[in-house]
Amino acid sequence: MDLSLSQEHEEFRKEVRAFLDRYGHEAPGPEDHGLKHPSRLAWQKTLIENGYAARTIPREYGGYGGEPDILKSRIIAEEFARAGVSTGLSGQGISMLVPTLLELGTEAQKQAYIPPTLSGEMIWCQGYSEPGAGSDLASLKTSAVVEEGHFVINGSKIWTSTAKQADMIFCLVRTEPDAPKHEGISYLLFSMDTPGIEVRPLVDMTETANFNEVFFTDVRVPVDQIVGRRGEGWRVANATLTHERGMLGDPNAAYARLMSIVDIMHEESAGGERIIDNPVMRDRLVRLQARVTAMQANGLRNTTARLKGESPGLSGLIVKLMGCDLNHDLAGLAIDAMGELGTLYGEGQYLREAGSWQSRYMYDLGLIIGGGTAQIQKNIIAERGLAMPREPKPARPANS
Amino acid sequence: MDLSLSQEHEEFRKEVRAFLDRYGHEAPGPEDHGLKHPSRLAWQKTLIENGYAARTIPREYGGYGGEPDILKSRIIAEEFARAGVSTGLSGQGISMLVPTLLELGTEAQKQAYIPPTLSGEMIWCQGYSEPGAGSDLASLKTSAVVEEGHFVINGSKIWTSTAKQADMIFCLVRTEPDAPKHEGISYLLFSMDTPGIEVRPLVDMTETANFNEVFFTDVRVPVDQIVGRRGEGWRVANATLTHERGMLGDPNAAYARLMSIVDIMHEESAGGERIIDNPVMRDRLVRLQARVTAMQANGLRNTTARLKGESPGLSGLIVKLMGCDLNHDLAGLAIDAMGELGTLYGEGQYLREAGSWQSRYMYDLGLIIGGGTAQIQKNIIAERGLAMPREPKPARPANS
Amino acid sequence: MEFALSEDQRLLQDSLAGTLASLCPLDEVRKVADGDRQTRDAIARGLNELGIHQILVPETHGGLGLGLLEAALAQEALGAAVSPAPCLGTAMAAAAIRAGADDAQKADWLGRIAAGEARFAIAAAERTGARAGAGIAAGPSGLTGKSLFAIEADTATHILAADDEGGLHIVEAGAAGLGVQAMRTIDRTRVFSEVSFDNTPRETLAGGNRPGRASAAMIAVGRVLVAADTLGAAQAMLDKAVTYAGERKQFNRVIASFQAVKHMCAEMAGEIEPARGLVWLAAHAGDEGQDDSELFACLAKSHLAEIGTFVARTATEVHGGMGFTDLMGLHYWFKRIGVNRQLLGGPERVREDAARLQGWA
Amino acid sequence: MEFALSEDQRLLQDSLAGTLASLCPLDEVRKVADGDRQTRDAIARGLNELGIHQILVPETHGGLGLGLLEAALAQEALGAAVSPAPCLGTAMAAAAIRAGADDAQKADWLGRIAAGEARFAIAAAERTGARAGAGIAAGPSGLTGKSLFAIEADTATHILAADDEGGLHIVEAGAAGLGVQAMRTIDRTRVFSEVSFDNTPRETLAGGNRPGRASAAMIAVGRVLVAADTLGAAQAMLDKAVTYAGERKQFNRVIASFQAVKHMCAEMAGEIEPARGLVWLAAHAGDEGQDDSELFACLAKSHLAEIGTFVARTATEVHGGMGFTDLMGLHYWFKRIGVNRQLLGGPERVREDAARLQGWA
Repeated sequence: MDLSLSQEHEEFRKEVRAFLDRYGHEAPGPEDHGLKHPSRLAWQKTLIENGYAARTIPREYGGYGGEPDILKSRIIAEEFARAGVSTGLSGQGISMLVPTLLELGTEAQKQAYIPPTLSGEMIWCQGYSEPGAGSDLASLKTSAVVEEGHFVINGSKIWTSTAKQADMIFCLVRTEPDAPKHEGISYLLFSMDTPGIEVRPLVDMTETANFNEVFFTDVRVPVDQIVGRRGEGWRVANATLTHERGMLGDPNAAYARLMSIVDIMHEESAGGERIIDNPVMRDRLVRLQARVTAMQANGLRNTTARLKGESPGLSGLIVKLMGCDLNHDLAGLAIDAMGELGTLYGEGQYLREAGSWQSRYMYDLGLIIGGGTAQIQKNIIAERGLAMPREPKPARPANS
Repeated sequence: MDLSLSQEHEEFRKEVRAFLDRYGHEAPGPEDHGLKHPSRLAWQKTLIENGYAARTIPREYGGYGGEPDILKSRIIAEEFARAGVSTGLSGQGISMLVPTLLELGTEAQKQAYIPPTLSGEMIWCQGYSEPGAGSDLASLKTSAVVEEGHFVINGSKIWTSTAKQADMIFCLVRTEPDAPKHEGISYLLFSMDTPGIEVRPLVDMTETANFNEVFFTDVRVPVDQIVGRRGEGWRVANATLTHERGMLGDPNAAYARLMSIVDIMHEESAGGERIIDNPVMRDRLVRLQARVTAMQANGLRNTTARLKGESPGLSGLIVKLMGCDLNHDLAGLAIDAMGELGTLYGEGQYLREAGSWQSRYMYDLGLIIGGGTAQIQKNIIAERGLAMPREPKPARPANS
Repeated sequence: MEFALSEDQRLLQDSLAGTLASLCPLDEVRKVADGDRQTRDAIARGLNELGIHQILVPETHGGLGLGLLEAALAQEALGAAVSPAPCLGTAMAAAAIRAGADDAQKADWLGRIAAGEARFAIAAAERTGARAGAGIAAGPSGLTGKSLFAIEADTATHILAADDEGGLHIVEAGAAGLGVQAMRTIDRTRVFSEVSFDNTPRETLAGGNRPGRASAAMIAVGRVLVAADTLGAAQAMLDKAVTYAGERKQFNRVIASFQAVKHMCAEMAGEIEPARGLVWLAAHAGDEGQDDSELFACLAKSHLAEIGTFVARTATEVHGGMGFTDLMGLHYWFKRIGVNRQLLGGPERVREDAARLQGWA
Repeated sequence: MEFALSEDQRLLQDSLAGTLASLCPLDEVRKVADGDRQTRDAIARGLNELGIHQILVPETHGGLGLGLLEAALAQEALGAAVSPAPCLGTAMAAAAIRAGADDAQKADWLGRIAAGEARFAIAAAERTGARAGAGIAAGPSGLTGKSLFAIEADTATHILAADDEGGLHIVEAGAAGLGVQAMRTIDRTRVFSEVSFDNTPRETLAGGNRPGRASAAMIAVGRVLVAADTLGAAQAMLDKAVTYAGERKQFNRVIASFQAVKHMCAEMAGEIEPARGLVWLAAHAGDEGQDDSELFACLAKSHLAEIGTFVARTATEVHGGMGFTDLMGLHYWFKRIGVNRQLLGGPERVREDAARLQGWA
């Protein structure tokens, strides 16, 4: 066991720091709104040129062309976070579509889509979830029928973030209605400007439209806009879904929250007593500190496993369930530490940290539900992690 | 809403107190071991004569012959508890068999069994649970085949308390093996001296044999030793099972525990600090106090409903689940308040209250499991209390 | 002995629930939350007509002469409907005036409440732990200072303010030196404000001789009412969860048939039922003037805060993504419970009060 | 960067698990629990042959020169097997001697541990909150007082005792004025004792110059080891629950196919996996001599106490009635976890220590 870094990695950390010292001021600030704000695109270009974004993606597709090195990625993330500098563009195009195309796209698709996606000129949204499907993602109903060399798409999607701003969508549709549900799905790419697409913002409990509904009416997409073969869409999508699930419940985010709460508890007081001096609140803080530290250690285990090319197993499977729950509880403590002030939201002189703790508290609940509810996560842990049997299929539809 | 008592009931309370003042010293003490100790039988006789035991059972069957009055029963329980005096014999014969016979027994059965049961001369044990059945009580397999005017019984029972001391058993057996599982059961009464019965004590985690296993090998019981008809045993048994479930999770027991814990926290100290002066432990105490008070209020609601002859509904259905959990948590706090001393068990000069908190902590877990596990209780609450659908039956036996 | 609601109390519940169902269905709540004051005023008028402000006013002063139990039942119904009309402040004020005013003041103010002439805000959050240096000093020439999270100060005709010694004062809306500034919380169904005073004229409640007693009594009443509000909101969330689970299908089954979903609902019911009894008990103790009524108020408030948080989260989970969106409006209940948790003291603070009342701290 | 067990560490785990499986299967544990000292001694000899007491002794003193991480892995295996042979005391003593002895004492005592001549008991429970007026005063003529819950004092050749100032002393078994009286706990796999001193001769550890540092370091090591013991016991209980659920049928299905049972097991796994990392991290921090190693020990100890309690209860529930009986012996693990919770400080106390170490209290 060795938590220290090699000479090479210590050197790399110095390089990153030097870069940040020199160029950090060029990073876009929170005032540079808009996904395609020039300062964002310029910064992304700088990052890719220096290997701090699109690091492992081949140069021919607009990446930096570096070797995969999980530790270097980790160092980049740590140092950028420490400096408070944006690590460049994220979004589902970069995090989900690009890896999918690299693995399963045609050469033409790679060349057409990866470079502009990495540079930030092409924004993507994801069309997976449907209103009726929920946790049963594969029961999706949006249909695509082939007519005159085109898929003709009808149906709707939900939980689509950045649909308003997106140029393109990667979308799951049912092309073989008679096949078993996992085998009748295809993975299509098409422009959000295609006629017949309507986007409706979906306001959530945080008062923000973090997501959208997208409706398709006779949307015509050329048949070559498919990734993989017809009916293979479920497999194509799952290559990156696994990746998405692992992203939720990040222990470093939990640690950052914990540290903020320590500050809050030193700064806030009730009835003249600092919250940190209240033994009951302090006990809650240390309880959560132990959970955060445990999840950090768990994260180190998972990183190590991935470094070795091994599957982390149970310690990987539990991350979303335990991490999202922990983040939610952390936000709950922050709110309680602020008391009535913790309920403020939106605006006002007493508002703490722009109401972000309430917004996290609610958004975390959305994460606990989304991307596989806590119930689904528990099924997965039991079945894949503990080799417990699946639930038997009902003899007849229940209570329908 | 009126928590006070009527004139009649206030008078009754005075009567009870006067009785206890005068006769309380005759009650058996903890040193009078043995279910049939003469002082126990004598005290039972005194109680019945004065209407403090077998209160509502007709005189012709050896009871007091009083009118049912839930408040008077409550007053008796409260005053006897306050005086620390035994309320007479309990046991499954009195609490379960007698009500069953009163409702469904033949006149001959009532006359033969109720008087000696009430007087304490006839001890009963219960033969319901089986090793293979668990929560699925009705799947019992102990068979009874009719031969020459007798049921011939083979099989075994588990969780049978007082089986060693019992004169008789009331027992569920499968008499119609081809009927649906709930319709093939019969309810038999027979002597524990019948040849072919073997009793093996079942030691549990408290280090005590609170229960036994009972094995039957060709046990012959005359066919008229049946309560109700053949195949009706499930219905017969359920009349009193419902009663048993309501007994668990008694809020007055929880209140008594809470008060003891308050004493413990004032008496015990760690590092020179009284436990009650530790704000974190005190916070846990008040948290539990709120839960205890809520369960007491819930108990008052249920008593009121029963006084009116109404079914308590949800507030009745949740008693076992929430009450047993609360009792377990209370014992957990008592142990934590005593710290290392709370782990002592069995003997020794530092042992607190004879180790009863550990024994409760474990026995409560047994209660959470027994008489319908917490999982079964939640199913019942959801299905009967919230009208949610039953789980669909599996299409095929799962993973068998 | 009867620990159940009387026929009259059940009628009150039914009539309130019925009225609220028509006065403020979700669509109307949304309008008010989005700033529609006319709708809010219409709901307020409807509740006024029902006599909701007269519950705690004795008959001799023109009120209904009912008790805290009835007030709690009313508040429970308001919580269940996430009613956006002001009510809590006037109820707390009536309790405060009964506890801390002299006879002339009682006749005056309780009469004005019953007649609909006075509607109160409460500025007393500092009595349960002052935040951000707030506090009110009562000087010879008036009140000076500020109070945060004043309840319903935007629509009130009067503010009942507690000073730093626990004295209670009535201040007229529009009085000299009075400032009222909205404080926006997650809960858009209710309005909270910062209230500031600068030598502001006031009428001091002159009954009782132990300073702080009347404000303590008022806070105890407020805690029971806030607990009742959470009870109503939590029950509504459970009901919605059970209904939704019975309709929503996943994997070819209604989700209500999944053991995990059933157990979540059973656990919510298991928490809510005893909590209902606790709220009744606390309200009843207040009505009987029991010595331990403040203690019961603390137990009810802190317990409902905890189980409310549990139910708010769990019921949202049962709703899946729909619970997270604005579409079903479930979040209004979620947020109401969230604000109630902190109001008049968060659970840790309230439990510490409970310990103090029993001589444990 | 590598946060995983090395090949050697995994071999150590495997060899310990294998040896324990043959040395102390449940039947043997039962015998010892029922008072069979020969069986206990046989298990102790077997562990001794494996070199379990040499883990924390440097190679220069004849030991294996391994670290706290290896000691924690060993203790985890002991917990998983509910091993009834003494080990914890000598491990804590080795850590204390390394932290608080002078060079001559180190050579002497660590050498004797490695050679199998010295086996230690620990009398230091009062350093984490004295109960029942216990405490040890170090006077010029020896130690006087008593210590409760001394670890493994029945079989030890020596007792390492912490006085009320945090000084550490070695007392020989059989020394003048020394009394050892068994304290029976629920956990019959381990022996705890009351140890009393009356001007009892001792050798005081003479290294280090800050009183209390060595005893604090020893307690931190003890806390990591107790956390590891609970980790092993909890993992064993989960494994047993999963196995049992896969075999036991109810309602014509193995109970492992019920969602409620699966979710209980998933929740246990969800708690245990990160806790395993936490124990590693705390042990590693100790090995690296990190400034925050005591803090990590506190976090590991208190967290494992909480999740251990949860797993002990939940795994028992999965076993239904069988979990409650003695038949499967599940209660040995349950009780071991229960005693570990209180040992070297209950969770509230340990969290307060953690707060103090960070300047929060």
